[in-house]
Amino acid sequence: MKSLNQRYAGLLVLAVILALLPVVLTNPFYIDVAIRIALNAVVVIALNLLMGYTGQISLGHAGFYGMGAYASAALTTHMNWPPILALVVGAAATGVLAFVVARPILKLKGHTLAMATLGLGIIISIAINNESQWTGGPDGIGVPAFTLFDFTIEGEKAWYAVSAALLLLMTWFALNLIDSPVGRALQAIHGSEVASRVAGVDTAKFKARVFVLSAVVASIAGSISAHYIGFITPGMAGFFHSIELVTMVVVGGMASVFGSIIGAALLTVLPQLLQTFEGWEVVVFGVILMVTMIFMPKGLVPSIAQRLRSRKPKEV
Amino acid sequence: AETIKIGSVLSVTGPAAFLGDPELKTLQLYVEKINAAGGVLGRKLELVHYDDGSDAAKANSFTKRLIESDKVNVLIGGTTTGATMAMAPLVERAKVPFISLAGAVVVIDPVKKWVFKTPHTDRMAAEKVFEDMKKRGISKVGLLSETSGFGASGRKETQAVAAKYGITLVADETYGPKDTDTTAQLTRIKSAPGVQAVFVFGLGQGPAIVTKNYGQLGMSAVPMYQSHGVASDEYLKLSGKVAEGVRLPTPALLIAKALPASDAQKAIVTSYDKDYRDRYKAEPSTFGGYALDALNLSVDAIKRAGSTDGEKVRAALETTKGFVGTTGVFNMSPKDHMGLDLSAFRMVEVKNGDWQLLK
Amino acid sequence: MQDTTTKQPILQVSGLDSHYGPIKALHGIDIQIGEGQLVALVGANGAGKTTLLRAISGVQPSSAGSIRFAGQEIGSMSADKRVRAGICQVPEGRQVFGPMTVEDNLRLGAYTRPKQDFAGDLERMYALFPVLKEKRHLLAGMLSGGQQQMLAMARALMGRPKLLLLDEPSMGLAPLLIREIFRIVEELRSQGITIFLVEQNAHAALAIADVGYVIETGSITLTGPGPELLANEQVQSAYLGM
Amino acid sequence: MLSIENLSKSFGGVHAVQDVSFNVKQGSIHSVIGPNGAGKTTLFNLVTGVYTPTSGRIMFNGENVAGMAPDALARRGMSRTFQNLQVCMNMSALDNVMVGSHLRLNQNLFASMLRLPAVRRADEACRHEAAELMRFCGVGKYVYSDAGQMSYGALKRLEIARALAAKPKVILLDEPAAGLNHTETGEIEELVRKVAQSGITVVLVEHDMKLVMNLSDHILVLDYGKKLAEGTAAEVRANPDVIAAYLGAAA
Amino acid sequence: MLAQFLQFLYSGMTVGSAYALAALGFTIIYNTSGVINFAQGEFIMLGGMLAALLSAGGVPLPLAIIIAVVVTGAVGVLMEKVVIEPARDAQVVTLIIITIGASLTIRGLVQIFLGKGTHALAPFSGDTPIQFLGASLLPQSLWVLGVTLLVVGALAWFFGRTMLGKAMLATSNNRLAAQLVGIDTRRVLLLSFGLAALLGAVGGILVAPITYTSYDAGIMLGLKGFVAAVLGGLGGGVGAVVGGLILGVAESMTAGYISSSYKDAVPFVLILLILFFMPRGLFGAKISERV
Ligand SMILES: Nc1ncnc2c1ncn2[C@@H]1O[C@H](COP(=O)(O)OP(=O)(O)OP(=O)(O)O)[C@@H](O)[C@H]1O
Ligand SMILES: Nc1ncnc2c1ncn2[C@@H]1O[C@H](COP(=O)(O)OP(=O)(O)OP(=O)(O)O)[C@@H](O)[C@H]1O
Ligand SMILES: [Mg+2]
Ligand SMILES: [Mg+2]
Repeated sequence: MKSLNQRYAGLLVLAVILALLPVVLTNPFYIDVAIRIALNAVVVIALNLLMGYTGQISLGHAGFYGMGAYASAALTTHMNWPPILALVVGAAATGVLAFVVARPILKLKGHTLAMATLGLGIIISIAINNESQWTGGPDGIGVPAFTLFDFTIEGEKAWYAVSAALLLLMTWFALNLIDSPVGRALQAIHGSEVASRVAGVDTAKFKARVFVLSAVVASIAGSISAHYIGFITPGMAGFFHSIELVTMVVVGGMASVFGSIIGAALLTVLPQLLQTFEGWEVVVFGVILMVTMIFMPKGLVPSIAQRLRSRKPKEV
Repeated sequence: AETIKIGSVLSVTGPAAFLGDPELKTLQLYVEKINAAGGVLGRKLELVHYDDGSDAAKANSFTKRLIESDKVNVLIGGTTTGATMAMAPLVERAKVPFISLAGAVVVIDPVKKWVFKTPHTDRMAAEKVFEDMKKRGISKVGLLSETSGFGASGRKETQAVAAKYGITLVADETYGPKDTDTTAQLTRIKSAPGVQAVFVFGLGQGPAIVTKNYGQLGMSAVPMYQSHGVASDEYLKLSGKVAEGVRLPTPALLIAKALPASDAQKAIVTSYDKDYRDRYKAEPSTFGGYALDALNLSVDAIKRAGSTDGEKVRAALETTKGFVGTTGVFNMSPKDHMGLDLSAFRMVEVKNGDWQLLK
Repeated sequence: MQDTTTKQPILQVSGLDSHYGPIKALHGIDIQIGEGQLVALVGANGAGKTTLLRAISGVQPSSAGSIRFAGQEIGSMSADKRVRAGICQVPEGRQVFGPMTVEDNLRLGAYTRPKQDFAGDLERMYALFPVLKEKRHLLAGMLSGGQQQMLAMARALMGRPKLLLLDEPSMGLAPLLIREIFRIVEELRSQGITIFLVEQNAHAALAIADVGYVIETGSITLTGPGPELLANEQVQSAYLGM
Repeated sequence: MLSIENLSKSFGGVHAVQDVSFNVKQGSIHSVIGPNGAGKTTLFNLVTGVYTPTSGRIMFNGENVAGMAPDALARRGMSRTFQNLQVCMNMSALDNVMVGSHLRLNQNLFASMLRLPAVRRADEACRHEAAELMRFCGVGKYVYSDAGQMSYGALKRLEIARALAAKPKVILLDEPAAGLNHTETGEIEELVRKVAQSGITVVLVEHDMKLVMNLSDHILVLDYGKKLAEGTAAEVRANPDVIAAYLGAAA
Repeated sequence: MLAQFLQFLYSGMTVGSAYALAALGFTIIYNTSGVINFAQGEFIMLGGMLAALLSAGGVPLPLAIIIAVVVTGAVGVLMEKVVIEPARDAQVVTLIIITIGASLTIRGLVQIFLGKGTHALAPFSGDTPIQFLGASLLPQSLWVLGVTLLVVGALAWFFGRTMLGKAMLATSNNRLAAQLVGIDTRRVLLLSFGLAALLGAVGGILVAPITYTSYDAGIMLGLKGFVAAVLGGLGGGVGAVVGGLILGVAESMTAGYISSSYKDAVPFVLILLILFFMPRGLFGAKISERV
């Protein structure tokens, strides 16, 4: 039984770390990395709700992320919409798409599901690549700054505040969700679909809901990242980005909210750190990935938690 | 004395690696050479390099790092147009002189204050090809472009300038950069009414596959043109006999030996060719040439500015005149941050398995 | 512990510990099984019966102690080698190969056996469990619970074990078949096969067992000849519902 | 309250259930017995909506529910356990039981994400109830365990607790005593009796004849998917067909 | 018109066979471990690269092919031994991420030691196009098609008829039970990775003369192979081949009749539709577990 305090303790620690980071990180570049981590973590947490908790793999989530990013870019650039409206419309469109495909797609299981979501993501990214009058095609498109009622989010500090707040909010939502009746229903779907149906869980509905939720979150994070980075290319909607997101989930730990944050942090920082291995980055990255998974098969956070617990063995 | 920091973000891995790799090698080689010869303004050059893995988002993040953390004086890079465009807003804000190695016109049109580039634009390539077609009396062309950034931008520019040369595009097909077969597209082009030539706009192995399929379909009656994206000996090696008769625009480097001694670029391209071969035991590529020009242009500008002050270097860059590079002769101006004209391109034809300069 | 074996022990487990992560499920188990004996193990839910059988088969790591089989230490031997050495198990929860046919399941049971024995052994199994013959082309996963249990039993027998480990072989079987299973077990013993039987039907198990062991929370607490245990008051109240 | 009319199910050529009809009275314990492969589990799967019948009707409180989805049936008050365990091994034991109460709790995604006070209070109450139910089913010592740490017998009981957590009108138990020794079976017998006394209708599949005979108000015997006999414990026990096909002479 | 259609068909079948060969490797490893091996594409690349470089270095083609196949097979075995085996108790997703790590490592090492260039391998029997019913195809395409069929036949026999084949299937279905019947599950896994790598290499070598090869050639073939394998149901050889051919032909027909820009997207739409009606893929195993 996870006690209330335990749950909020984690959240508090996260809040303190997020509050302290800008004090410690004086170099704006480090803040930049922190912002990217936070925005990635938001998506990864949402994906983990779908994958880790509900047991439905998605190899196409970057597609949703890209939809949000491109909605923001295209609608603000070509239609002069205010960014917040573009963001909402992007999220809504993503939500509708996710909702429409959710039922047929989530009837699939395991590898067919992986493939179908992969296909969906690829279709989205090809559309983005081809419709260059809207999206700028393969070369990408610039995204204006994020303004809200004459107020522009500008500079690392402001962006950090926004992304840290988003991350905290998402973490709080996710922690609440997994420890609620809905969260249990989702996990039960993972554990045994028949059992959960017999217990009254409308599995199709709940799978669809969490799929839509995670897609919408990805879209929103995509929009915000697009405004932050200022320039987007179809790669962010592509297959490799999807794989990257899944890797973050698994490395951090399936069914672990804090794992998602750690996973996002690790895989965002690692490429930066590895730049010193001139030419060997890819190899070193691959090796680290393998070694981590071999020694911490459940992902970083769950494996470490387990190890800490096992220090005090209890007898049956 | 403090070093002069040259920052670079290149696609050394990933799909654009065949461009980024020679670019980085060239920068490394020449930074070394320049330092061995005493550096610039009595200071050593220091190359700070990051590999974006052909991912524009990473290019953006590394640029931030170069500017904020490494505090570089000049930036070279953006192997691809996407990467360049992702980097451009940052350098504009941070006010760092930036020379891009990407092809598309959008990099310098409209002009951005701090952004320059060395490669010819894709628009120029299209124009050069059309010029040649016009000479041969070709007016109906089937276009086959790659869906990569290079190809897509090339397609757009080709469409834009075709009318100017009285050319109609009777077919407009595309293929993916990693496609292994393009016979379907070529079959469509072949059956397009009145088609007189095929123009392929792509990079790397794709155009070689197109050439092979072109041979397979027995299309040699329809002349084939390629873009400067295949201006490397690798293309000859991969496509073999069927490439006979293919024409394309290329920088001088590709035909270094065949250039007449009177050619202004003869000296620079032969010495680059030799240096690169000596060091890496490999063929230099025109892409590496873009990087060399970018490095030399910055060094030249720093020398003329007499300092590494960003604004001064930028101003010096913008006033570059008659600078001979491997790509052509650069004449920059506030309106033109590339400074090349069509004469920088040479038209070549594949003859007996080698490049032959067309008059 | 009294020595109830007259013959030389074929299986000797001593001081065996086993863990599930931090949880210790077996505490210094000592068990001896003589060649050709039928030994029963009874215990409550969660006592560690399954864990012990799995440890003997080598699919559950043991953290201390030794397992000797036919005079040889097998504690560090891989599971498949133990099968080759003659230890077969009917596992808890049946564990049939669901997407494969009944006949393929049986074929795999004979994986370690020479090919020429297969046809004969298969016929014997079909004679023992006629329903399996009827269903031999059906996927094993489609069988009813009891049919799967029979398949699990037959599959283990296809390996012609020297030592047969049975984890609740009567689970889910109809009364007639339970009797049949116990008949088969006795017959196997009469053929000289050593049997280690875990049964919740403690009454029936102890009644035919040469030796019985009682396990409680991971430790052996009682042992003795089967009928003797059957008469033990503690055993009666804890396991026989009397 | 539950009435099965001419129910059939076939898989390809196999007629797993054939033209079976029977009535289950409110509040009674109704057992289904029969040889292995007789179609008992298939019958349960039909009644609870896991399978769609080939033909026939299933009347539940006056409504034909044949072909309805399991969750729709759960909403109408039906609950069950499984012969092949269906426990969610990725969850704690307690959470497994709480999934049983799913329908009685707030199912709104947003309310859950915000953890509204009402949701929280109901959840806490449910948690206590679930722990209570685990104790009731004899797995109290696993209240703080993960499902993956439980032994087979314990998991069987956990399933009963989960089924009860739904507060069903009718509960279908598929071999609840499999894997339990006689003493433990006695406990289950007591438990099932208490459940029935609380007004829940029980349908029971079990091979332990002692348990079946002690508990059942009514027994249905299946053989080869067809109804072989029906009646009280005494009637069934005396039926020669049943003895021949299922019980054997000694029973 | 017919000639055009046939041309599209030939092209689709050639590409499709390449996908099918990639799919077969996926199928083998999936059939023994339930893992989708994302390094399968690298095996394909490795085979093609080694053969191309060796033969360019003067080694006679047949010898170059043998060396390439053997070395790649060894890499597969090594990969299983070093990274899959130590994690064998891990969940399937974890193993999949490990294969992603392995694929990055292999690709990275090839890039460092064999370079980033594109290489060609000489066609086995010349490159004079064969005219057939008015459309043309390269002799190498026949090699690809032929070997694909051969391999499918061999695999069907292996998994359907041999004990070892059945042992592999058993291992993926229930590792515990497989151990309990005496299957050396570790060796089975080792074998399956070796076999998949071997097959990957054969595929890579066969298609190299058509598609050229470079250190990153495995990415796309791996991806398409995965799609083909799942489309076919990940069951056996026939599924993989049909899946590969459908994907290849759909691509070339889309390019030929609809739009070459959407040639990669349209087949996915088609495949999604197929999956909605056949959720386990075309030749996927029937549901074999009941409650
Ligand atoms: N995978 C596991 N992880 C953690 N603990 C476990 C695991 N499996 C079993 N246990 C614990 O180990 C102990 C022994 O379990 P075991 O399955 O051996 O019992 P058993 O005697 O076979 O019980 P049953 O009669 O219910 O089958 C139990 O306390 C159980 O909770
Ligand atoms: N999908 C299927 N395809 C073919 N036959 C099936 C399928 N499902 C069940 N059967 C057959 O239907 C019959 C009834 O199975 P069921 O599981 O209902 O039996 P049961 O009465 O519960 O038996 P047990 O007491 O052994 O659990 C069995 O003979 C089984 O082999
Ligand atoms: Mg047990
Ligand atoms: Mg049953």
